[in-house]
Amino acid sequence: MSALTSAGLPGPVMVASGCGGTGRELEPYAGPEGLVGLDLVTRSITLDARAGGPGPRVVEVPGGLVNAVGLPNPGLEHFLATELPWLVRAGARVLVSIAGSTMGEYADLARRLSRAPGVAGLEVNVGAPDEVGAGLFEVREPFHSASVIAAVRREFPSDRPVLAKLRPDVSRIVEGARSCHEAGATAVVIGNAVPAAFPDGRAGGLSGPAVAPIALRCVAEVHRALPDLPTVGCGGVHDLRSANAYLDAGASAVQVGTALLHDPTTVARLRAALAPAAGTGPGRRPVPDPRPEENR
Amino acid sequence: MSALTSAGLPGPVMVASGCGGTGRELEPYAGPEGLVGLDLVTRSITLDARAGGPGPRVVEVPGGLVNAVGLPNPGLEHFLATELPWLVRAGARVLVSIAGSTMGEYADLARRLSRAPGVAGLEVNVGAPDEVGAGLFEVREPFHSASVIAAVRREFPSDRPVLAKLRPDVSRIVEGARSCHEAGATAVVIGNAVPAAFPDGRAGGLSGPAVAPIALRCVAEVHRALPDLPTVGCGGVHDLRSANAYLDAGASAVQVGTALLHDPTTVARLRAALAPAAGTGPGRRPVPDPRPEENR
Amino acid sequence: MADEREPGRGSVHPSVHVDGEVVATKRVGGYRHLTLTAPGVPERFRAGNFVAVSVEGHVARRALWVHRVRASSAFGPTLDVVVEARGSGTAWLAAQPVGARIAITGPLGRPFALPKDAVSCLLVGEGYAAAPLFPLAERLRERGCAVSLVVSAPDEARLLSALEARRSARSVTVLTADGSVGQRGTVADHADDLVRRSDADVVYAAGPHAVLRSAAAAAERAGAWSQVAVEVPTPCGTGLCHGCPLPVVGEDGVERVVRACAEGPVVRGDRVRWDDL
Amino acid sequence: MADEREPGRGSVHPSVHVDGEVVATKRVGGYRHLTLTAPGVPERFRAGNFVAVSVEGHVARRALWVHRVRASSAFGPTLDVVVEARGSGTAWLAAQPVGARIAITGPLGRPFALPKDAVSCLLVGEGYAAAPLFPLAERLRERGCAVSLVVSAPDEARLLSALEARRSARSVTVLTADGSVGQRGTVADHADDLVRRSDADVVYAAGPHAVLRSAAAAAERAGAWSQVAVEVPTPCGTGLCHGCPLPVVGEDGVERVVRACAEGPVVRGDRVRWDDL
Ligand SMILES: Cc1cc2nc3c(=O)[nH]c(=O)nc-3n(C[C@H](O)[C@H](O)[C@H](O)COP(=O)(O)OP(=O)(O)OC[C@H]3O[C@@H](n4cnc5c(N)ncnc54)[C@H](O)[C@@H]3O)c2cc1C
Ligand SMILES: Cc1cc2nc3c(=O)[nH]c(=O)nc-3n(C[C@H](O)[C@H](O)[C@H](O)COP(=O)(O)OP(=O)(O)OC[C@H]3O[C@@H](n4cnc5c(N)ncnc54)[C@H](O)[C@@H]3O)c2cc1C
Ligand SMILES: Cc1cc2nc3c(=O)[nH]c(=O)nc-3n(C[C@H](O)[C@H](O)[C@H](O)COP(=O)(O)O)c2cc1C
Ligand SMILES: Cc1cc2nc3c(=O)[nH]c(=O)nc-3n(C[C@H](O)[C@H](O)[C@H](O)COP(=O)(O)O)c2cc1C
Ligand code: FES
Ligand code: FES
Repeated sequence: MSALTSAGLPGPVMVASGCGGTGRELEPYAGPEGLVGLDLVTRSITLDARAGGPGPRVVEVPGGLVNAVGLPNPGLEHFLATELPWLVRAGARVLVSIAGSTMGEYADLARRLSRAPGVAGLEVNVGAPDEVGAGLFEVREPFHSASVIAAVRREFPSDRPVLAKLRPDVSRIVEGARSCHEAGATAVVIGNAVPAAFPDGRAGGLSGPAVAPIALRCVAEVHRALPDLPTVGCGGVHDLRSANAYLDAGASAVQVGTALLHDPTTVARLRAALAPAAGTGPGRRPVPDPRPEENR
Repeated sequence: MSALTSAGLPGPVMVASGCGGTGRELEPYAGPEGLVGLDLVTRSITLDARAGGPGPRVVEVPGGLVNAVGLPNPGLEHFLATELPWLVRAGARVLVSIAGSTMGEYADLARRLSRAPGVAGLEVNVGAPDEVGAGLFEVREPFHSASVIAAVRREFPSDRPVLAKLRPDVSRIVEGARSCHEAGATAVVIGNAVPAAFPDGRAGGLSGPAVAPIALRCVAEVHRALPDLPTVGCGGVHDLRSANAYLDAGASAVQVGTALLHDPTTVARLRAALAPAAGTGPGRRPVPDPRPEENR
Repeated sequence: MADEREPGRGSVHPSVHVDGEVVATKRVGGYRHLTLTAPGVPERFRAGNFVAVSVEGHVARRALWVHRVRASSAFGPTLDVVVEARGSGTAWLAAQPVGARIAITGPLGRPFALPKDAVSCLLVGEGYAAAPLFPLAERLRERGCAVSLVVSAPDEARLLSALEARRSARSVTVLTADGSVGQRGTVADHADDLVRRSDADVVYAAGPHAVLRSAAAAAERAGAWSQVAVEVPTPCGTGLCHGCPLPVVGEDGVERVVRACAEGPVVRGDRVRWDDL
Repeated sequence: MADEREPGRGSVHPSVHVDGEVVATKRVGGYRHLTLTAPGVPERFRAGNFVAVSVEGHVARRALWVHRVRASSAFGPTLDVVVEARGSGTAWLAAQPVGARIAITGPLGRPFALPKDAVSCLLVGEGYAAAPLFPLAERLRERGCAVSLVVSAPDEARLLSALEARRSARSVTVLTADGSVGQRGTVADHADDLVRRSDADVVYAAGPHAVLRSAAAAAERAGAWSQVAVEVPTPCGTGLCHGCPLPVVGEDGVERVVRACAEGPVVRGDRVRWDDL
């Protein structure tokens, strides 16, 4: 059993925040069991509803996408009233991603979600690629993220996981992961869209296969420095090979984002391929890719 | 005339460090005039010869390459005796890229290159993606790069440009560019291979179209904050559209690296397309791409 | 926006993601018509649905209207799409030969809402986007509606052939901006006249935003309902990314931004905030 | 490493980067033979050169030995390559139909050095890598050399047909590891014997490292020169990236790392530091 599993998160394949719609849209492609048992991170939920940014929100670039979606979401109340119950009924293991413009908002979100039935855990979005533009709490130094995590952890039951989602910034990632861990994060999700620009210069975040080598470097460095901290690799996972690269580098699980936009069955395929039965040992072991080698 | 031009660098298309071989290998593909007038940045030269790292040194990933070449070069003496004179005879405008393991080495390289005939300028490599692994001077904070620039600037004639090459790290780039400028850099080259991992987890740097949105974001932010500082965009330039994205964001010039490995005629094509004659005003103006739209 | 239409596809008609195959390809004027197998898609199709297709080497999907479905053929059920090669993806698609395999997701999006009664319907389509009106016309005729079809285009090369539609439509009007065939002019020029002459209770429109807007406005002026099929860039097409904002006014009068691919692409014309699009 | 060969191609034979076209494609056993136009490449070719080709959607180039050039054909000068579909790039290449356009750079790399005198030469090639030995054999025969050719492979499917080479070679030996055709065994098994029987003054080898190494060692034991064509991954193929390290010992006895694509791929067998490869 991986460290993350014992912490209550089966993995090893999760839906990344913001790339699974409201969950409903993913269901037709989620495989024979639908969303049952699927680790689904919701899009980031804020206290108040957000309409999201103007179009074009998502533009194609070589190897990936640049996005500035602007965290469209119905706000916490509406989410609790409609989307969450649907997801719980559909059998998903729901990790709610939260984003706030102040530390107090993060704490507020955590407190109210701690009482909502069916919330398996929280993912704290503290590394959005354009937090300033999006009006989110600004994370300049690792201790900023750590204080958000501490605030969330205080409000959320200790038997349920709190994941800190960090930007794959190699010069700060080890310090960031360490301080979030010390602040009470059960695990760190390493990888978010990388701060980037649209071809016209507008600020956005780069995601997809293009960023995989960047997030992988961060996972490897964190795992080397903090081998006991469970990590989740996120960035460019689209096939078994790219998933295994993270698992081999020490990640306990991976999240799939952009790949779902290209092929909504990606998570179903990876779940099947990485199911515990496919492993040899007691935990989840990387399994060989049944498809021909690509992009070595 | 762009700021960079008046500083003595014609641009707007340059060969990025480490992607033009010794210059000789590029000549057959450099167009009708060969290397004449071409702004060529040499691979990074160190005081002593370096054999480079073990293979595989360069591996393909979606949208780019991950490399850990290890700065193979014949050392300053040999470079001055053989490669430099050849390049000068071939008519290139040679910018020598320098890398050192101490500040003293950078100063030493600058001093000795200041006396070598034909050195049009220096580019100071202070943001290599794996400086520690490669035994280079470690740049953790912007003032580290600035002190290297200051040391180089003291040794190199002020009528010839010194370019600071910085990593496209969005959270530090403005501060880094500002402090290098204050330390005497004529311009900043924004973009190097981005710290990344090979699929097997080994440390390397990601280059090619995959990193263009990342470097473009940095150029846009620096240009917004420091409109008078000439910037050179570097990362993923491979066609007129990608070159124009940088020029539109405020860059005075672009460098072409990885694209030369894929198509060695790239610089010749871009030079022809962006030649001053193609512009409308007195300076170099972005011109429309004659090829069908790609990867919008 | 869910009020004015049939029960959502949701669980009733879940979409599928399948490996399709090009079984026929034909150049018609400036367009390429592709016939594709896509197991499960034709079976679930309703007029106004689109499919999202993968383009080699590209992450974002390309949306294509379904022009026609055949319940059976030598290849089993098939669907037809009309491709105008403009950018990288449509150029690649238009060049695919018979036998090429293409990942297809569909059917996607909310289809055209159908009237309960046998009323008069005006269908207005421009360019390739007229494609979804042909199966709509058939369906409306089956319901006993009187169908007037208007096919418009900038020029003849971009005019979808209305020949086959003559079966389902009471009248067919052809408009080209340059007058190369049919009447000269744009939909905007003729919208009021067309609505009046067809005595339409419902106006269906598909095409560039200007076409939709003028059709919706003409419908409103004539007291008719309108249904417009709005194209905005749809990076995924499946509702997952929220990357296809469509500004609308809800039934409650509140301004909202919905996903064009999931809450659209077909919406009521009077609900679109055209100026914010 | 520049000593033992003809004047470098440098300015004499500058390479070109051109838009080539597939003019014929043929499956032969486990390989795909492609005939390509590549204006300027066949004209400059010397045996042992390779070309670098672009693969759609991939940044790194793929290196291919030139198997044959024709000075003229219905399509003008052409070159032949032999592709074994293994990874993403070779699979794509093998699937290219007639008419496909492929960016080609070449000829690249240092060719085989030719002896000044009419000496005895043993040519040993395994798998697709035997390809460059065929034009070499021709060239050697033109110079009056006695050519013994050995074509080896793991099995029959991966054996290059030696039929055409019978014109240029005094003797042709076929080896397969599984004994499916010709003699059973590997080059390593037979190297000394082959060198002795051919009475070789120069041994030329092309194939996996083990083949090259045993051929070079056998040559050395027999007091012959050897020239080996070493494949290491070549991301650009043009000498620009320093991504193809080949560890050698220089004439001065100093250990160096050279670029396989620029200072190689053909080098003297006794100069390669096999253990560091
Ligand atoms: C619901 C819907 C149905 C459509 N039906 C058809 C059809 O039947 N036939 C047809 O030829 N085209 C159709 N289109 C447009 C088609 O989807 C193409 O994606 C679009 O024209 C650009 O793709 P490209 O690859 O040619 O251009 P590129 O410039 O290479 O596109 C790059 C990116 O921009 C997006 N994009 C840019 N402009 C548009 C646009 N106007 N609409 C959608 N995406 C855009 C693409 O999806 C892609 O992500 C439809 C679009 C939508 C939204
Ligand atoms: C000088 C030379 C001549 C060659 N001639 C031929 C030939 O005539 N016919 C033929 O079928 N193959 C030949 N090869 C091998 C060929 O270049 C392929 O690149 C290699 O087999 C892997 O490419 P791929 O796309 O199939 O595999 P992938 O796994 O998709 O390759 C991914 C990357 O790894 C590199 N790579 C991986 N392994 C190798 C390798 N062993 N050699 C070179 N690059 C590698 C590729 O260039 C590419 O960058 C030659 C290689 C060299 C160096
Ligand atoms: C369209 C889109 C929307 C996203 N929305 C969110 C979000 O709401 N919250 C968040 O933490 N990350 C969000 N992300 C980031 C992804 O969760 C993921 O961390 C990132 O895209 C890298 O992984 P990938 O390459 O698999 O997409 C979004 C990414 C995309 C492409
Ligand atoms: C093979 C290779 C070798 C490189 N060597 C150097 C180098 O010696 N010095 C340096 O400053 N940058 C070096 N770089 C980085 C490039 O100069 C360039 O900054 C980076 O690759 C991003 O640009 P690109 O996407 O156009 O390649 C190298 C890059 C590659 C791919
Ligand atoms: S295109 Fe992704 S949600 Fe509509
Ligand atoms: S492959 Fe790039 S230098 Fe040899």
